[in-house]
Amino acid sequence: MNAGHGAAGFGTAHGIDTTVLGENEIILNMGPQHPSTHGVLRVKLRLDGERVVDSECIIGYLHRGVEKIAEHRSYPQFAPYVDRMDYVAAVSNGLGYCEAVEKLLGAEAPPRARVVRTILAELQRIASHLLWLGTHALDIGALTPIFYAMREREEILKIFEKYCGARLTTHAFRIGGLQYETYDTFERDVKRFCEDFAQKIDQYETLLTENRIWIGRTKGVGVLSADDAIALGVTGPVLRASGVEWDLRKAQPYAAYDRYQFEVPVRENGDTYDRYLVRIAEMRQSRLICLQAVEDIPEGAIMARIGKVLKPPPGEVYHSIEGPKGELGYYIVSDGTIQPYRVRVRPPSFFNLQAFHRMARGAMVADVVAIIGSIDIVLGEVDR
Amino acid sequence: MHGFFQSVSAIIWPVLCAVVIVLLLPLLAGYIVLVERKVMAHMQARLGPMRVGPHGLLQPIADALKLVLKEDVIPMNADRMIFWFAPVISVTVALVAYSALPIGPAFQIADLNVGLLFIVAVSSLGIYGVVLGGWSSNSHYSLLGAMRSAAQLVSYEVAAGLALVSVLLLAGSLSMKEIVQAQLDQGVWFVFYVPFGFFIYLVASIAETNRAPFDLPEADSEIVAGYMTEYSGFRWALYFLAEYANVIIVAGLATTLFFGGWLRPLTRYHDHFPGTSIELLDVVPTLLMIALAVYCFRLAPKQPVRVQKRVMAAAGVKCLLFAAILLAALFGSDAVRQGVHGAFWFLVKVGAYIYCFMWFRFSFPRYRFDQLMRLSWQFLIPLALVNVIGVGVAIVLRERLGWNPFMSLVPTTLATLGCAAWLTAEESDFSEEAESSATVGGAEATANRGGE
Amino acid sequence: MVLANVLFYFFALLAVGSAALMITRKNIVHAAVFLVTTLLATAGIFLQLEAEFLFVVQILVYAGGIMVLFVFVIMLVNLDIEVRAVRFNGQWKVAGALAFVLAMQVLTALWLGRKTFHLPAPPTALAARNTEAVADALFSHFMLAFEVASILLLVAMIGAVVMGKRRAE
Amino acid sequence: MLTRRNVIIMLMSIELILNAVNINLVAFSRLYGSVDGQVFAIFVIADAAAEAAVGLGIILAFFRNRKTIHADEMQLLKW
Repeated sequence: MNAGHGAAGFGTAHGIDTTVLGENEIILNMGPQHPSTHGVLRVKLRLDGERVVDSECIIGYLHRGVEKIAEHRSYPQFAPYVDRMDYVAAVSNGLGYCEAVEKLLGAEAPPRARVVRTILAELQRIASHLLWLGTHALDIGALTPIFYAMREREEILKIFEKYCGARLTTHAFRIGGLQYETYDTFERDVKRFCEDFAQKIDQYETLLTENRIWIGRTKGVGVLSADDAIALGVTGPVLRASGVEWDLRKAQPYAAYDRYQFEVPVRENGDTYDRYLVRIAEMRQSRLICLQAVEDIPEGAIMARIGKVLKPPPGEVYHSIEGPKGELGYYIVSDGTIQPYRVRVRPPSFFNLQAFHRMARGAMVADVVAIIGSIDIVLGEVDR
Repeated sequence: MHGFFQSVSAIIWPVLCAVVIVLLLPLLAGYIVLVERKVMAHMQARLGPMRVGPHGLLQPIADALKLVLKEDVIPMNADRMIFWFAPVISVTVALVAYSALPIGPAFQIADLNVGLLFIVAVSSLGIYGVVLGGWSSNSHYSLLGAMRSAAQLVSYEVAAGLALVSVLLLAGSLSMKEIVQAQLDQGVWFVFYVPFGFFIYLVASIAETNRAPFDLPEADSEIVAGYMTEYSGFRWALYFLAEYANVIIVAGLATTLFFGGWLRPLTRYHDHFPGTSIELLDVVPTLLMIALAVYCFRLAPKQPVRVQKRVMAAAGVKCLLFAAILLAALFGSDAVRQGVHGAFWFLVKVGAYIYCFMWFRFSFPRYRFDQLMRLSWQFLIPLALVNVIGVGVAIVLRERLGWNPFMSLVPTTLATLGCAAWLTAEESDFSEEAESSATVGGAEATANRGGE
Repeated sequence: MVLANVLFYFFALLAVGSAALMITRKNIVHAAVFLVTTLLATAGIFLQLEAEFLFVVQILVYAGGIMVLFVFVIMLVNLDIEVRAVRFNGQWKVAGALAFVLAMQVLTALWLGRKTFHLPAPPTALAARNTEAVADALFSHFMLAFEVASILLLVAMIGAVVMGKRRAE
Repeated sequence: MLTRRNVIIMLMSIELILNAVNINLVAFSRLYGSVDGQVFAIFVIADAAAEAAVGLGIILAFFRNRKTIHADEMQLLKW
């Protein structure tokens, strides 16, 4: 499947014409080693003074062939690899993959496992948004929020560590459920974190939301209309900030999301400021979900009975979840052996990144950084 | 030959001052960096440098050592001569500006009768270090940083200059010493007379020293390190030194002009210790230093490593030494007492001003270039103009109509406040299309400066 | 006075030397740097002539303002073209001849008039406060000229803005 | 100035000439003990500022349209 190549073509088809430069125009190459391209994104900018005339994202510097590797691993063996895609939200990656394979097998994780998965995935969403908040603010020049954000993220990572021993690439779930039972103080830890967290979000908002400079730097910057967003396949907070109410947790509930009350934050303007507000509101909602879920975790088994050797029947499946960055989809083709015939990942960052070209037109160099930050990309996921 | 020796002997004290400043400044800059890192760390819920010496007290020395030993890279196709020369310009210019800055009544290299203008003029030359460094590196990031810097410095110099004019009118002199003397005679720091002048100077001085939230020329998240991108090692250290030297300069300037320079707070309070000629309040510096020493001694045993204990104790002893000097100065002649205590108060005020700089830096996000230009040209400069005109009117009211100095300046402040409110309301109406091209800004700047 | 003389010759040599370098440099940025040096050396001479205010104005306006503008524009226009360009064109012979003639003329005039050329001894002490003196002259005797100059600057400012502004597409 | 064809260099040369004038003005002002010469020097500097601002504005506009700053190529008004 060459959807990846075709999609990248959206950028390259418009590729910058570097041969004919207008008056005062220069080509600026941002990255792949640049402090605020979030890893190894390379952006080629055609600048008129400080204004962006044209832009082109060049990706692939972190390509590790994750999808190809899948074809030579058994289903459980491949599970740790997906953690390395969106490495700041490994739990969500694992959730998507495990559920996709379960769908392929026709199995379903037991209720207890589904609730714990929901809690961990929502904590991961908060952690991912926190990291985004810190780095985004840092890109715009606010030095302090990142340390506050990291402080809270640390608490989440501690919960992960206590649960499965790993902090970043957790490999928390297994196909069919969970490998580990929750630890003794799991509920208490989660509850305490969630209760403290409300006030922590207020802290971030005090620093940023009403700040004149922050508003000046983000409002009206990198506007993406709802139509454009849909046409480009943008999902997640970026889509919702453009005024489209679309959240897979509501639209196609998975794990245990149908059991909980929560809202999907939506904003109208589709600019950087709205994307910021949407993510902040999402953190509050995630917190509420965690609080509800941790109140009553059903008793029972944590693994479904799926056998030792996984041999899904021949066929194909597409399963997607609402990752922190948008729709994270897995398309798996099985030929009936223990190894998948093909795994194709639909990473949210990759599709969201396509909107960059549209958002950056007419922006200034400083805005480019703000826009890249507001898309919240992880290159491990874009390049896979 | 006799005349020659006479002229030489006349310059010994200034030369001594100059040598001391040149020797101490790098150390001072290093420790300001350390303080900045510590302040930043504590504002951000972390500890900051802790490893090199107790509480990182030796960190600046380690940093300096590293920078000096580092490989000095000159990029290919760089203009080697200018690349080599640019940081030197920056540092030289920053150091030259110190020659007119009075650190207390005794420590001043030269009391020029145009001292204030001299400092402003010389610091405006610092731009060459930045622009030429950026240009000669032969890198887009550097060039962008240099251009931003040039436009920014030129624009904010106008605002800062106009803010200084308001003080100048009040003091009626350009000599730094006489400005302080005027504040002593009028019995009030000028910041209370022209708060808006101070506000404008505060903002403009942050911008002029390229500090956050106006640190666009070296905005690390956008253009890497701006004009310093291609610099490394010692040359980079020179830029760094120049930056901090400039921070101290603007802080010193603000202190002298708005905060009474070396004057002690409550200059009118003259109660003496019974039976002596020592003023009560003059003991405060000594007490402060002793308190600091006690704090150091209390921390010393808590240090984890023996070396750290010793260094901490040494810091305490140093504080005690300062306290002793301050105390001894009380019993010296008037000149000695004023010299030492003046220097103390001056440095304290400068430190407070620099602390404000740090505080802003860690609280605010960064401006964008067009917003930065708009702030200067459409807000600060009109405000400064209104302020200057108002001060002129106030002086007429005072001298011709015999108003009370404070009362005469109230209308000025109110008018400026009204103007600020109006401009802010106006600003939110500005459509996004308002294009303040850097080129236009630069051209306006020079034309304006000719008119000053 | 020895020190003063040493300083004067230092500044003078610096000014003349950098001026010569400025007009011979091929690289336009180097030329600008040498011009700045000349201006600063001139400022030093002003200081020795006890014109403190002018000394500062020279640095502030000339070196800190006008030349920055020059450097700025130099960086805006593309430089690569200039480096390759020839330094002098064919007219240098005409120019050289003209300069020579002019120099001869001046020298001859000086030589012929050497008898009548008596400079009065400069007053030993000028008004101590140079800035105030300049201001007095500027705002009393030369008030009209001052106003005209400010209008000139205003016009120049508007002109520069108009010229620098981009045509709206 | 006659021999250079780069307009920026030409402008810079004008500054040099003005500067030479300034030295004379100030020197003679010192000689005669009056500040008139200095006042004139200030006017000269104001003039130089105005000239530089407009001149460089023209150069920029010209460069924008013609991509050159050579005097030889500024011939639009030649018959």
